[in-house]
Amino acid sequence: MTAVLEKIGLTRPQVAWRIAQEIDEGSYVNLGIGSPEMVANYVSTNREIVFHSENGILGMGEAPAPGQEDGNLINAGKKPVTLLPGGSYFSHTDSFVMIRGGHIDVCVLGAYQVAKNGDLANWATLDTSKPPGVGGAMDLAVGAKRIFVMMDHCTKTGKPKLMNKCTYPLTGSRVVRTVFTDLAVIDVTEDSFVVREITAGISFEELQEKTDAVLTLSENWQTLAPPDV
Amino acid sequence: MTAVLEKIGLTRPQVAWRIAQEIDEGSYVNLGIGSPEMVANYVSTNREIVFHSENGILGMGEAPAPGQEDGNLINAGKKPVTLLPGGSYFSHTDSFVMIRGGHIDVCVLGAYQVAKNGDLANWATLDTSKPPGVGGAMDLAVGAKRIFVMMDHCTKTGKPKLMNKCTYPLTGSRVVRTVFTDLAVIDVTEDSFVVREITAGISFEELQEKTDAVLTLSENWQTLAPPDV
Amino acid sequence: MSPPILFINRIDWLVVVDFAAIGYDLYLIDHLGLASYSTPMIDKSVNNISAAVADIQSGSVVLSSGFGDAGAPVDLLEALIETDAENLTIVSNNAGEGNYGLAALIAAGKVSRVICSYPISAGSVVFQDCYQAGEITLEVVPQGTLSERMRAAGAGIGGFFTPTSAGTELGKSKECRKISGVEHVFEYPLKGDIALIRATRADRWGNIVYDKSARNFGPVMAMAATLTIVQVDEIVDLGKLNPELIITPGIFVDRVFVHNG
Amino acid sequence: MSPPILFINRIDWLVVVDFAAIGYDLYLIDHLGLASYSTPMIDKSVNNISAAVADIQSGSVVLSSGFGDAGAPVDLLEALIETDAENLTIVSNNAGEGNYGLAALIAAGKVSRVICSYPISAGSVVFQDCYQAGEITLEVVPQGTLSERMRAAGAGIGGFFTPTSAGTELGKSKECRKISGVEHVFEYPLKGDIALIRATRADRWGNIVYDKSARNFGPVMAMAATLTIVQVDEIVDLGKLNPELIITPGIFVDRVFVHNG
Repeated sequence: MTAVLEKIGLTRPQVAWRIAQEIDEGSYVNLGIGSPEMVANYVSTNREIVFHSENGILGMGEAPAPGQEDGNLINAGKKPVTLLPGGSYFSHTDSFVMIRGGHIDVCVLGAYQVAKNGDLANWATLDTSKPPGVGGAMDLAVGAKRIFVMMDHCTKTGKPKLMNKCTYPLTGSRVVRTVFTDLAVIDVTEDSFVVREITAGISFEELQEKTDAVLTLSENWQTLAPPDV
Repeated sequence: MTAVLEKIGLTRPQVAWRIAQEIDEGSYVNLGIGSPEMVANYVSTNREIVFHSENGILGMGEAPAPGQEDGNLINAGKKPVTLLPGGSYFSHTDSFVMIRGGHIDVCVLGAYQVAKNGDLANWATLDTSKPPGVGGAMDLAVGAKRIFVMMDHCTKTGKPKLMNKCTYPLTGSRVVRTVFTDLAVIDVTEDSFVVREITAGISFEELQEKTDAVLTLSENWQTLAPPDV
Repeated sequence: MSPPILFINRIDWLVVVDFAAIGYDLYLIDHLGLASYSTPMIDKSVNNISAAVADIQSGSVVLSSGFGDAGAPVDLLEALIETDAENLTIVSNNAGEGNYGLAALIAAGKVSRVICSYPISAGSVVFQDCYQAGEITLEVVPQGTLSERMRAAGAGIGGFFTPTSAGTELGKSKECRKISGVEHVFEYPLKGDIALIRATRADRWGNIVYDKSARNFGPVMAMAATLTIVQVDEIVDLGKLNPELIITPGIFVDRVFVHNG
Repeated sequence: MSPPILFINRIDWLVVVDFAAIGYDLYLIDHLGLASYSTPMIDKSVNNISAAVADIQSGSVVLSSGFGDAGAPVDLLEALIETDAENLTIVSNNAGEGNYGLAALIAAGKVSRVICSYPISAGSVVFQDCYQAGEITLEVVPQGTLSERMRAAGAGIGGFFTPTSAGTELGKSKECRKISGVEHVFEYPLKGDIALIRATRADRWGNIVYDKSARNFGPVMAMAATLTIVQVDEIVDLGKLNPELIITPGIFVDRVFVHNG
């Protein structure tokens, strides 16, 4: 453990690993494009999780071996994937029936900001010089049973992303269940952030300093020390 | 022809034959339960018509040979049918996408009454002693591109069924395109019945007597004398 | 080698982690005391039909597939007779025929309400008798609206406008709106607590394949209920169903029971 | 033997009937002077790609299938460049990549408006340049709402309430309604004049089969347009497609063009 404890803040693979531990056997899971895709790497092979891709796949497997790519079998990030036994294909319409209809157990999304009431901002910045694009983010935000956010605790310039109120355009209102950052695991309750786990080496006071909203520390809080994945 | 002319009023098979002549090659056609099903018998084998059944069949063929019935392959009247090459199966939801979405070219329905504005009454009588049942009639009424009604010109007790205004509960408002009875072929225009064909041996005056609404005779009206089918 | 770390990660789950020993896997011991490593796979098959329907509660809204006999979950409906569930609302296209399946459930006094499009088939004598006796209430819904309301429930749609039934008795108490010159009525989603479905084949993930026109209401009911139970002829190995042909993916299915299996 | 009877049964159809001679069949001679007995079958296949898209009008709303490259009707889109059609509205999930297909159509100045969910893929340089130059307007629609609005158009639904985009910039000018405690916005159908679709196989009735995740928007776009044109790899004999596996039945398809066929 000592190697892990010496490091301040988790790596992204470690955050992905931590999220993977939160996903129950048999769950139907949608992973957002980018870092959330890493979560699939840490779901063990003896726990069956069914991954959903918004472009019409259930039971999505890992990337194909080089040379085995099929342009008609891609994920939401348009990267080649494979299909596991038991997987299925369906239309976009049916895919969003699954999403909007509350059939996806867990969706892991990145975010610019999350507010203490669960508001999510992950589709648009305040930069209006380029065209907007939303993809399936708003549908996932309102539809999945549990929205997990995977993000750095602060921006690259050190500004907080866990907000009292989002300053970026919203993707959905009161939708986030839990936020997994490099520094903590934080549940969103009715109207506050409750810290459930703090990365080893970080104090609650340090965590609060890096957060815009007021944090509550859970009675049962734990130290989070993932393996060096 | 003399045998046909001596008879006053068409038989139901003759009305079905007449309707069949009105259906273009390549049409997608839904036939209501009962007498309208007879129309399929008079679509010639060298004209391809695709029959739709609301329980999820396109390309429905005729009844199977005795002993070849399949309880999973039935029509809307729950009678065994067959599937033609090119036919397909789909869910009820998709079947009513076809119906409500205007994809069915022609639907032939029976009726208690049709009004001069195209109102259709074919789902409920005024008898409240038994439970009501509507099936797919209201969906077909509003959805099909053209609604043909196949019915006797008058009730068994001689009362008119082509009405100034329906007295029976409506199935749909302003939906009927053409009415085919034993006595005439009558188009429904903006707000009047226009007689296009009159069965041989019937005068326009006789037809008017048997009709509640005022009839208009088309300039191009014809005598209708189907074969003795 | 790192020591095991013990922590509570959900209020009802006790999680024991020994990274070095298990290669970052978790042994999950749930609050029922069942170790999940004894069931390391998704398996939705249920061997016992009584177990398949045992937890259906009184007052449930039960979606029942089928168009006439085709696709009707006869055995599941009859298994319901032996449970304590009563005061059920049945949503189905028809109201049962003869004295089996849905008609038997009605005859057993389990059904207080029927929502359907066509309860007056020649053989629906049991329903009609109960209706006349005032023992069952009836909501008649146009067939396409019935299907679309269930789809809305399954698809997370809050409601929709349809031209079907506008200007008729069935539409008269509904919110109306003229859209593109056509009168529409507003319809709400119709969600089931339970869906009982008859299909042909399944796999242990709950992927479902139907046969011909027996598909009918199965797909939409599977997506519209909180708990979906499917009666099939056969369960095949995972991967044996063509992924292009799986009509109801397992995400919509909770339990699969093999009829006579 | 009865004499022929001549009558007009539709204003533009001249019908000659000789019952005895033809066994109650009709010889239909339409107003174009083409005898229908020379085409006694439904055949939606079109051999020439130019002919497939020749009658697309300026100002049309064109639904274009695909998610990225998978399922994109590249050849049909490029064939549109050679027509007189301009001022097109394109409805698609993305706004084209590289300099082929949709991007080529945009580069040719044919597109004045794009309705899509995600126009900012890394490769969508042509669109982004035209957007920055003010040559193209953009309506961004959430992906599921885009799909559902087209389904509503295809399904004869006048509009629906969805929770997607409620409380966001994209929902702010829309009619809102709280249903079961959840805020929803009202969405109208999105109908196409034309759908251009890429699929795998077809038959002459226009039945369509897709491949893997290239299915995506094909089925919904086929049902949502007045005229649906499908680009396939192969046309097979009628009856060769599994009737359980026909994803888009021919009722939604008007023309089928074999790519490189």
